[in-house]
Amino acid sequence: MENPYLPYPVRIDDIVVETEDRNLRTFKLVFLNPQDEDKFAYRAGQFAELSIAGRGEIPIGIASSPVEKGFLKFTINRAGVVTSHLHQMKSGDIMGVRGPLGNWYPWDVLEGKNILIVGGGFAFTTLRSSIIYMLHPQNRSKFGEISVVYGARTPGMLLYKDELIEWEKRDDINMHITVDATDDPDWKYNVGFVPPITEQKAPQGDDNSFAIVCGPPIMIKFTQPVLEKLGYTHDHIIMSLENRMKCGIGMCGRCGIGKELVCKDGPVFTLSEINKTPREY
Amino acid sequence: MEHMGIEPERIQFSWVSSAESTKFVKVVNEVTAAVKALGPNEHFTKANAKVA
Amino acid sequence: MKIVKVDKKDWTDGLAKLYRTYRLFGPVKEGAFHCFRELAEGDRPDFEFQNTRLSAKGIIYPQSEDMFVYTLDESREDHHILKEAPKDDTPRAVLGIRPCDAKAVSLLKLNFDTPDYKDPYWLDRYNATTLVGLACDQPCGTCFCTSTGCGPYHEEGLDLLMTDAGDHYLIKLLSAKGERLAQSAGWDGEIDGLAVMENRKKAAEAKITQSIATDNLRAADTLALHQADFWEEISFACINCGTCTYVCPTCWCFDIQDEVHGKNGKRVRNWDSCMFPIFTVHTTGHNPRDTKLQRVRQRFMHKLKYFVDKYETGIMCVGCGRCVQHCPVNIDIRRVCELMNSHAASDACAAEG
Amino acid sequence: MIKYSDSIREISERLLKECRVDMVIGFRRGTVPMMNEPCFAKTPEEVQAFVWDSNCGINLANYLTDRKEKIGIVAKGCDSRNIVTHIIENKIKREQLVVIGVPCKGMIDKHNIAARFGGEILDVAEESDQIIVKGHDFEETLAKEDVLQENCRLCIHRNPVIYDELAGELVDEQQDVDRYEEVRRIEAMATDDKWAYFDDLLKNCIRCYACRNACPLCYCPTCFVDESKPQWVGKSQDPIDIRTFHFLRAFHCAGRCTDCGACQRACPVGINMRVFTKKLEKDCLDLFGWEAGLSLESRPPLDFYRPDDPDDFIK
Repeated sequence: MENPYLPYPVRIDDIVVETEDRNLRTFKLVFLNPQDEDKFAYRAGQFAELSIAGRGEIPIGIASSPVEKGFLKFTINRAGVVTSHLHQMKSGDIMGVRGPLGNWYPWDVLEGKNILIVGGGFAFTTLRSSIIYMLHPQNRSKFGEISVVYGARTPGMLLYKDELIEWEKRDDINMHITVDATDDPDWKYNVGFVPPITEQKAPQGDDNSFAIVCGPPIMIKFTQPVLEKLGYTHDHIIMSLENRMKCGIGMCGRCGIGKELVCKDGPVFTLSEINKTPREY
Repeated sequence: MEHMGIEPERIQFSWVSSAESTKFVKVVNEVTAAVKALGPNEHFTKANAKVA
Repeated sequence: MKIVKVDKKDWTDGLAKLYRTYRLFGPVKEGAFHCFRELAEGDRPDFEFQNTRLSAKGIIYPQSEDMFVYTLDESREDHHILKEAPKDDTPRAVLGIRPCDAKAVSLLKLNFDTPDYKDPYWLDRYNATTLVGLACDQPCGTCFCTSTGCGPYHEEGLDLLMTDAGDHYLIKLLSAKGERLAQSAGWDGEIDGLAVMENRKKAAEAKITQSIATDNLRAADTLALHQADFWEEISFACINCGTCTYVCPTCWCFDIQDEVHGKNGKRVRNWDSCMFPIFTVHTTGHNPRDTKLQRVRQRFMHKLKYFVDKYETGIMCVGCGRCVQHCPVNIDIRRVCELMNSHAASDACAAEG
Repeated sequence: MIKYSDSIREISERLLKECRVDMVIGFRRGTVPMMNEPCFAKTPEEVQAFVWDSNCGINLANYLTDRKEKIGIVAKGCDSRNIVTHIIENKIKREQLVVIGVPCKGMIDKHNIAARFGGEILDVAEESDQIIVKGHDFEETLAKEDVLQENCRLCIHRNPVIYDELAGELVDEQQDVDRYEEVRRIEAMATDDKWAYFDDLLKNCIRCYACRNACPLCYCPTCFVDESKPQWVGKSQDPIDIRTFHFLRAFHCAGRCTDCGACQRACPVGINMRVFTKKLEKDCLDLFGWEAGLSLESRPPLDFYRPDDPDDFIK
């Protein structure tokens, strides 16, 4: 019997410090056994349990994209026991990855549609995965207009800066990068919180448009009325939830919101699905 | 700790000033000798769980 | 269904034969109450009990079990790589499990054996286990199994069901596993005991005086129940201990922990409880179920509503009454269920009216 | 007992009607024998549920922690001592409370009574000092003093130490009670026997933490067993982790425990963890002449240095 609790052994191939406070690092992981990569077939929006022997596991959204081969990427905020330890690890160290876990953004439904992505802070990881996926030459034609509103507290807190600049230059994606505040005189993008920038810049919603929203609770709270105003109905607003998890496969019981388990039935839900739950997240 | 079943010889409180180097050496020697005489206390060594 | 008769004078002999093939578990009286223990050769299970203090769930699903082992010694080639911990999946038999506990095992199976994922620890042990049920002729005053889709002679989840008929046992063989066990024990004296068992079943069922009504739960509106105003009153007394969840045969929640001793480590799984605040607390300190009202509500909503909606097989309670007996502050699931079920009914009336 | 119940209802009703409190905390009749359930009344009508008998062993001080309302609380001797401790430790303010004192002659021990009968107990009634126990095929009358909780049998503070109302006449305190016979018995054991004694005591522990959570002293937002940074104690069923939990918890109760018996009463597997706290209680009495919760004025011994504190353990 396959043991779904057994992580695939991986090696840390590279570590990139993403933000000026040095609390966010992106880890590039390579499978020790190359055949494990085939078993780890994932879609943008899924997560994995990162496993460190002696410390435990932590559920993290997959930041790399299915169209990127040969490695996995995870961007990790230093917070608890496992992530603090991860931040002290170095290239070449051995750890584990278990997954892919959970559902993904509903790509079959999203095909042919206009996509608005709204992200804040370090919740941009699976959104990065999604953007890379949609922009891939094989996939770009499957989607309509792609718009992105992404904000962080300061310019130095934005993730994936090189890629953001690259996407800014492209004409098949409308980027709206923003920061809460900055004293940088050379800052040429938006200044302001994500919800008002969304209201100003994002396209109107209709039957052919979906919004994918990921960010801190406060951002989600104020973005929801903006999206409603723009014409996005609740079944066209897609969110990715977080809850404390252990097993990641719907068995240990802690991540439940009503009868839905965030780890297995989610983490991706439409707002109309979430409305039916007691919202214990 | 003595009440829970740890040998009283393993526990010692001493008042040693930073100026009393001779007393410090004496206390350390006495305590280590007492503990060595008792041998290892294996109560706190975790046994591997029985195979369930 | 085949029924065999086993004279009590031959009982020890049968156990001795079983001992050759199976690890045997059975109720044993330790101090003030009965609990399930592994029986050494020659030990007899003690059937003079109403029910065991803890259910038999720990035999298939131990409170603590090692999942993986590893070394942190970097001079070893396989350092930091997790390997399966040793397991014992040799055949085992549980003698004298009550029908409620066996039904609970089949409810747990819904969680651990899913189309998407199989829990190998639970499932391997489940597959290795034969459940020899002991029908309940003296149910407790707190039992309400007949209204939870169970009962003192309920057969679901059991491989054999035995009843104490004075100088002999009547044993009904319910599955292939059960037949194999009977064969190993040499229990082959087939008789026509169906009528006797049916009569005893009716007599036992008549002794169950407590019941709960669950008929409105399925149709009830989840959010209306969730927002009902009785939760403050229900949860007031709760002290947030894990007694209800640990004595419950159908509670399955668990935690996974790493433990390191020197250079060797292991990943361990332990029972956990939705009554504990840290069960759901995020690393940020945010806790979606921060108050005891939220936690008490979660436990009862899970058992009596979420589970009902998710699996459509009834409630996640077999009516064994252990939580009723052992809750330190007397929170009574029968009362809670009544409040939920009648709230659901009034809610439906309000919607119609 | 009926008089007590009536009196508690009358006082509670008055307090609520006069708006002197927002809620009253007391007991209502339980759904199984020998159990009453802590409950609250926020309206004068709700006080009708209140009862008082020998099954009110749960310590209600536990329900006061960090509450903001004005509260009437029913308190027997030990509850009142824990209310004092709560006030001293700033978990509630004296001004918030109207203490409805209940002079107490002890609570009955459900574990003890259950162990006396082979069959299931279906009903337990109480008449003056008699306890009438009924089962399927038996009915027996026991003297209440024979089936008291052990802590009640050893109790020398039956009357509430602080109160604003009284639900009955003060009772005579027990005299010449040897409270530490069991502690002395353990103290006299050889080292290895002590270890074995506690191993045996704790062998059935399931770490449900009912003892901790029933205890009014255990109000820490995060208990040391739940800490992950650093993790002080393992979480599995390993006997060392179980023992560490029980001993460290007892240490945290040193000089604070009133021997109310809530821990022992709450335990679903019948462990008498009072043998830990009792030793510390005895030491506090021997070394510092201290008993917890008797006065709002004096500071607890582990909170306060006195030049004459004993120091002969320092070599």
